[in-house]
Amino acid sequence: MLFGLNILLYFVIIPVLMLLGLFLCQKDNMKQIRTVAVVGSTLLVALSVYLLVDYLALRAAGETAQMLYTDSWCWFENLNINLAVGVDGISVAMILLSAIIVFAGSFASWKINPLPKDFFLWLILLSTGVFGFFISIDLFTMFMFYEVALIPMYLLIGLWGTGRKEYSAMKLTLMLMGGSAFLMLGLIGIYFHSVPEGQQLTWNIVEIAEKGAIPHDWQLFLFPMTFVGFGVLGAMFPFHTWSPDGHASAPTAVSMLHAGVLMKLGGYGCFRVSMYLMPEAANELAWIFLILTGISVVYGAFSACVQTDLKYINAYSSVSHCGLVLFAILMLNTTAMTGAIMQMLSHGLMTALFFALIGMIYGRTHTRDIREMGGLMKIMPFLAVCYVIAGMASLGLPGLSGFVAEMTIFVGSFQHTDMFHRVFTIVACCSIVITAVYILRVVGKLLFGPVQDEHHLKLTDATWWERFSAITLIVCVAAIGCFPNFFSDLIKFTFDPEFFTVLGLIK
Amino acid sequence: MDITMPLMILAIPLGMFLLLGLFGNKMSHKLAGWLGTLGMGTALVLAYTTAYQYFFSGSELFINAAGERLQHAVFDYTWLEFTEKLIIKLGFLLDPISAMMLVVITTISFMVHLYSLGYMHGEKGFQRYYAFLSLFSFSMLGLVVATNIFQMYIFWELVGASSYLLIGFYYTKPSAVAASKKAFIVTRFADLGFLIGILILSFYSSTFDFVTMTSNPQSVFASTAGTMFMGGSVLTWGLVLIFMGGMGKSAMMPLHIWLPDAMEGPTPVSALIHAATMVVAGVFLVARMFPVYIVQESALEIVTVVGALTALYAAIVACTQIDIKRVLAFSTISQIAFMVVSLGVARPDFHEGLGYMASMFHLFTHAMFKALLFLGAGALIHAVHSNDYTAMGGLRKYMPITHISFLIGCLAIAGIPPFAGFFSKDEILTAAFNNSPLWGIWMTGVAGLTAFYMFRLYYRIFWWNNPDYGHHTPHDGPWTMSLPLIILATISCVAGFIPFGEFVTWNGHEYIIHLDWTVATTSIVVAVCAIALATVMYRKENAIPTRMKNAMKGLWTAAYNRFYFDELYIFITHKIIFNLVSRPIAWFDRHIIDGTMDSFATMTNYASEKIKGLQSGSVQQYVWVYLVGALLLAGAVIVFVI
Amino acid sequence: MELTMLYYIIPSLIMFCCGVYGFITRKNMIAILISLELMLNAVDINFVVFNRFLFPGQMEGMFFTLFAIAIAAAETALAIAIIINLFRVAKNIDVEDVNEMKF
Amino acid sequence: MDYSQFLAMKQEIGLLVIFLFVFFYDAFMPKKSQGALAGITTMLFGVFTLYGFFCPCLNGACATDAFAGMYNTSAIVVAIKNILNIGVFIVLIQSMKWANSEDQVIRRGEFYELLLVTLFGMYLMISARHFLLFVIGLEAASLPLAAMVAFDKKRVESHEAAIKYILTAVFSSAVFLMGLSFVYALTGSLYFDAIAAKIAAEQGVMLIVAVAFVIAGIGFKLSLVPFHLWTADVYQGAPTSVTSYLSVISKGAAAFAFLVIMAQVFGTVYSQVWEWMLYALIILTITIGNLFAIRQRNMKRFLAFSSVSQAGYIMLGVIAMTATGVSSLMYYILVYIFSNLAAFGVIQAIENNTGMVSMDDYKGLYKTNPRLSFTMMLAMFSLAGIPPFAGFFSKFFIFTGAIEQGSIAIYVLVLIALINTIISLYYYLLVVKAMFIHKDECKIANFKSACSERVAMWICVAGIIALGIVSCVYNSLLDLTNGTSILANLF
Repeated sequence: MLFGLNILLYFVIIPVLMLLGLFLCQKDNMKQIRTVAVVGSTLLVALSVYLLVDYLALRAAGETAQMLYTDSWCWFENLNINLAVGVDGISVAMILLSAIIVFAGSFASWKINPLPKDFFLWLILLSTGVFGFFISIDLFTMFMFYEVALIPMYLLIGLWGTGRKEYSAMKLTLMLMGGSAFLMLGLIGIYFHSVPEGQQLTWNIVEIAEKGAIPHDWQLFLFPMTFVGFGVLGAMFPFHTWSPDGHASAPTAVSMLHAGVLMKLGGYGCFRVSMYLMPEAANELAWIFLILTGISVVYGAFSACVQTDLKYINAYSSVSHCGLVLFAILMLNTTAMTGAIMQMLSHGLMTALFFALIGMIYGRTHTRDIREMGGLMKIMPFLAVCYVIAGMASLGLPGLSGFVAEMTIFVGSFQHTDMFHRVFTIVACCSIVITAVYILRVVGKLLFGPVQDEHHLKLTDATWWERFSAITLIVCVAAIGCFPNFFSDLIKFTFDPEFFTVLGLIK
Repeated sequence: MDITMPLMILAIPLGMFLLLGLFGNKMSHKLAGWLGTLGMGTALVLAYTTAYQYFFSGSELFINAAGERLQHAVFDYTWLEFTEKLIIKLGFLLDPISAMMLVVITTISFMVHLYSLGYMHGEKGFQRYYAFLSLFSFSMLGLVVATNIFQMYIFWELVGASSYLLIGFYYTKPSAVAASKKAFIVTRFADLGFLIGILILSFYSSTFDFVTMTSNPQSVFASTAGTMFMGGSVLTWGLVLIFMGGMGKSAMMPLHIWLPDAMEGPTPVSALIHAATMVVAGVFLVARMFPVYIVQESALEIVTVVGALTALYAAIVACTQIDIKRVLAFSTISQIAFMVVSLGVARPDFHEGLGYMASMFHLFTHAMFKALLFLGAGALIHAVHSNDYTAMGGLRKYMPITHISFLIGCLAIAGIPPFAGFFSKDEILTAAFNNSPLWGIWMTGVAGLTAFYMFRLYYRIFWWNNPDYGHHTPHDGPWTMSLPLIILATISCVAGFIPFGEFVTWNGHEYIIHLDWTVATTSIVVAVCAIALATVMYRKENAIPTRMKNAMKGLWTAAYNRFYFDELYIFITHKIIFNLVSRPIAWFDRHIIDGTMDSFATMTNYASEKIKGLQSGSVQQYVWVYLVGALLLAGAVIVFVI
Repeated sequence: MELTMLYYIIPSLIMFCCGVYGFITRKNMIAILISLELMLNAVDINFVVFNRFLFPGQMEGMFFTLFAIAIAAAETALAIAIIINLFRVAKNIDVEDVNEMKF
Repeated sequence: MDYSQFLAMKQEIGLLVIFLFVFFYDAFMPKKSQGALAGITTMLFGVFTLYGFFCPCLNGACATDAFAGMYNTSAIVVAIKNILNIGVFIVLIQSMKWANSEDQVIRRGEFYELLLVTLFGMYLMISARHFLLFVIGLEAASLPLAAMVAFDKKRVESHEAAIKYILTAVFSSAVFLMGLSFVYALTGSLYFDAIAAKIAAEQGVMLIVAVAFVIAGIGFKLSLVPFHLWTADVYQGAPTSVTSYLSVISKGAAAFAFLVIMAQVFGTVYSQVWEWMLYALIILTITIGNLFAIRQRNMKRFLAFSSVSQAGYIMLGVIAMTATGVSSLMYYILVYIFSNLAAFGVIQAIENNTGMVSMDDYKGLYKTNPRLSFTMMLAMFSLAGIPPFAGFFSKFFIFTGAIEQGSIAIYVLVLIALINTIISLYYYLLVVKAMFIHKDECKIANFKSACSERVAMWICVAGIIALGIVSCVYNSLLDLTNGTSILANLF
């Protein structure tokens, strides 16, 4: 409770207030708009940190409930749809991530134009959806916020994007909506099989999980629906093609938010809905999706090796990394899943950092083609160093977030009793080499070596807001990388050990 | 013992890295340089004291009543907990080899710090250089004191990264960038093997901890019994994969190709990383896991073979190179191969695993004299501004200190008593002969080659002819550069007399070294002959080398081109990986996968274009469709439902 | 001879079909209106006949027919009015020509 | 006979009163005071709408039959009538400017009279429990519309549309009556429940044909594929006010009437006879409607096809035959009214001020008329079912209602519908794209739309935003349907 209201609600209230504030701003008054954006996002960060601390305090005090801060307001009582909120460690981590990235994003789009007001309106609407998604434990509300988060992308990319923005925006929106079409069917199906015969149907995730009443055959039908539905947003092969085009065309802050947070909605949903509610089906069908995700891990990395557009490179590397998330989730054991969540955090921060830097570089050189750039280390050392750090994080250098996440995933996945899973884990491991290849290729080409284009020589290094947004992200990346146990405990607590051992997947 | 000292050993370099890395550009070169050097100096003192305490304090923590040296984890903090059994800890393990490595690393690192003050004077990015040096020292120290295999892996990666940064120090030089990239990726590839090895071992032993693994491997790895994978027992697979990691770092064939290129880095860096410390990490790794290896002798045999081949290969190539740093690089590869072989041939039943001791001993001595040689080479390059010995000659007059120290280094590596190399190499050969005569003879031959190419190098630099150095005559460097040379030279002279076996054996039992004179004499004879040959060929300018070159043209060109390994790799990476894998995949993604997604849209549009005739605008057609629709509706139900 | 229901139904169905046929084939709107009338009347006949033969006890069908006739009349009137309007604007009442709006 | 049962028809009577008032006002008031007609009518109707909410029939207590069960009213019936009233009220507000425009002023009275009559007919359709009354209602609801479609004397399209409408309407009513005659032949009655009682025993080819014809007859008004072909042309040709009326009100009324007939008359032969008919119709309607909508440039025609596919979604509530389905259907109609009227409001405002109706003219509209384009965008999002706008909720609930029925076939149907939503999203986004994203100079200069139009738009926007989030609307509807007897005759 905070000021007599459930603390989680503030994660929706604050963005909504920001929306109202933005409405009141004059059209092109950057000062007002920035004030609203910065104040709001700072509040969000502060609030999420407070939530984290408070959550840990409660756990330390011996709270053993699956979800904390649970609260439920009746909405459509006849369909038993509630505005049910609640968080466990995973959601807390995700909320923290989102808050940080929104914060960094609003700094990264300091000088956005045209129509700064509308830009921030849509951006904040998007983040409203994101936060709502993470706090809600009611399938309906979850889905609603999910779609709220999706649709602003269209205008954000279409209006402020670059390149083939209209095509990319339309493609992205339609593909994601296609995913949510399957998802909607799956969710409604879950609702109608949520409880044993004759009881009050429910949308509440926790209740459904407790009852565990979804009939086996229905699980086999509903699991793929939901998993694919979320998987599309998780950039699962072969439904990932929206991601390269979308990211390439999106403006900086949007790429940050989209790769950093939105793609995590996919992984989170896969975990929270598909896995959590239908473990048996997950166990039986895992192999199909393991193959798909395993492919996207290696495949994404390989196709990143030959791209020449910076954003395409990172889009494909996101495909690879997010593939790893789904891959680990499918392993159905605590360690791997912890790894998956940490990978989400790590990838979120590091990709956001990447896209922020790319945006800043692009804003100066007006090209994203690595063949036309070189030796930027000489010209804009700060950005270059940040880029190197981001790259190191992405190829899994210890002390940065990527390493711990990937290692947790690999070790966890390798604990699987089944040989097939272990072999696939090894396949996934190969991605670390390929990642190194394309990261170093970019770093070597872009930052080192002689200066390619002498016009670049008079370019300036980062401005203070750019530094600020970059440093924020780097600090977080390093924090996860140096104190992983803090995060893994935060996440791990929320799996009850029974959950997976019943499936007999761990030695 | 209290943990502050060990903690400081790690903390000081790290602190230095952060300090210089974040605020370096605010400092003057001098300040930054001296800060780094002092920091390293403190670390050196602390490391020495720690090692001294370990070996001589005789506290029951370190040595038990039976006189066995023990492994003692000074501290061991949980860093990341996977499962209740599989935990990554960051700790500080004191045992003979780690104590020995502490000494080696801090010594060399300090020397290099000192040396660089002169060598890198006035370089752009001086502070960055020292920051990276500190980072490297930190990672290397962390690696050797690792209490569990995963901690080792972590620092393993860090070492790789800092090596990457230091090789690419001159980042505007494309060759340097390429070299650093190559180094990182090749070792990364090896690390993949390491990682998978870790996964396999930890899966069966369900622990990362070295002590637990090595204390009684038979029972820990009992669960691997019988599980085969592609013809090899999983334990063999695990060990070989782990060794693959070692091969990468220690530049064993065929993963050696990065090391010669790594010479693009500043010479002191080559001395520190690519001669003395990092490249022996592989040897150290195998030594750490040695008790497990002897469970699985097949793995050890593989180690031996790889080592032996590499040793010969590198020695041959070293005879043909003209870039002095490359010669030294290949000699490094060959010498490390010596250590690897000696581990491979070590058997516990013979002299407390003589080979193990020998390889560690050689590691120690080699670190000293190879660093010496590299720093000497640095001084030479500093003086004549060229890497090729063709630009040198007759330098003994101009640079006496360098000359003497270099000579000592050469004698040491050639295995001439009483210099350090002789003793360690002799032990290795003994172990080899004991294992099988083949390896004994083989390695003796390689030792001969070593002596030959080292003296070839020596003569070409300091004797041969006397080119005209133009207006500025070469001279010894400033004292910061000479002092390390002198110190290292002294060590190289005396190090051999250290009773190494009393300190380091695989199971901690004390072992009194005694020279096996048959082996010793043979090796000395071989070495002397080789040196004599070199003297004949290179002491004065003459035509013999050219004639010999022409006599063995094919062999010579092949060796000169390092037997075309790089070309092979270029082929594999560019032709195969990029053109035959990546590009097709990228194309497939753009055109097939993406095309399918787009085709949904196009198909929809196509369909809507096709059926537009339905809306013909004629009311008669409307009602016609209407009626037909109604009747079809009825008809369909009549047919299908009833 | 005995007149069974079929004697009435068949013609009415034929009428209906003629109406449909006329609607679809004729060009003149008036003619189309007439064929529509045919269809409606066929329906009326149906109701009456069903009532008479199947459910002689009641009058529901008959009444329905009455209303149907009235409605048909209204429809025709309206249609004629619109056609006249169209004639004012377009100067012909050929159904082929009223297909400006299509696709 | 007992005349007190006329009191059951409170709303019809109220409507009649307004009608007569308008009629006499139009006929006998002097020219100068004619100008007030539009305002007065609208105001009166507003009052009447309010009255609908307070009339005692809302509490399901007085569910009464009148005229020997020919006429029935109940809480849910009143509710649907109220929903229609709201729609009509908005239409009236929107059309004020048009009705007062130069060339309409002479026919202003007729417009309101005809409109009220059609509404009266729809009331009858909804309340009828006997086919005679139903047919009268149906015709009363469709014939005057033809006149209204032909309202633009100048534009030849208007007449073409009227011709097409009247001819197809008469044809379809003929087919419908044919079907009825078969039903009569089978059961010997035209009372809904009497038919329902007998019909189960009478299965056979004749029944199937009869049902098919009846569905066709009402499907015409709903513009289900393949009975929809008139829709686009008529929507395009008719004056925009009439189009918006046509697209929401008559469709809504027809949908509910269709539900009543299917449930009460043919409910007993649901799975045997018409489930699969409707199944096929829904798939056809949604898909064909979408496919045609993709390629439209004229906004009115575009919305025509979008409304065709929307009709398909509405039908999901019918095929479900569940309480949730019924309430979702009503809710869908309500939301659809608001969303569609918002869109038409914008179109009408632009048409009245600039005469442009093509999507290409809308390019860059956001720069010149941000408010209008924002309203349009909300409407499009709501139609496409994007949260947090009402359209999302109505779609979600109608799917839920359908799936409640439970068979795998329904899951497949819903999946198809869902995949179609992607296509629909595509063309709705096309409009948004034209207005927001297109950079080129906008043909439409900035203008200030009339106060009446703005009021209407504000109402619609408020509805679009509030209807979903404010859950009591849907809850109360679901309460009503849980209490109702509409599905009583089912199975």
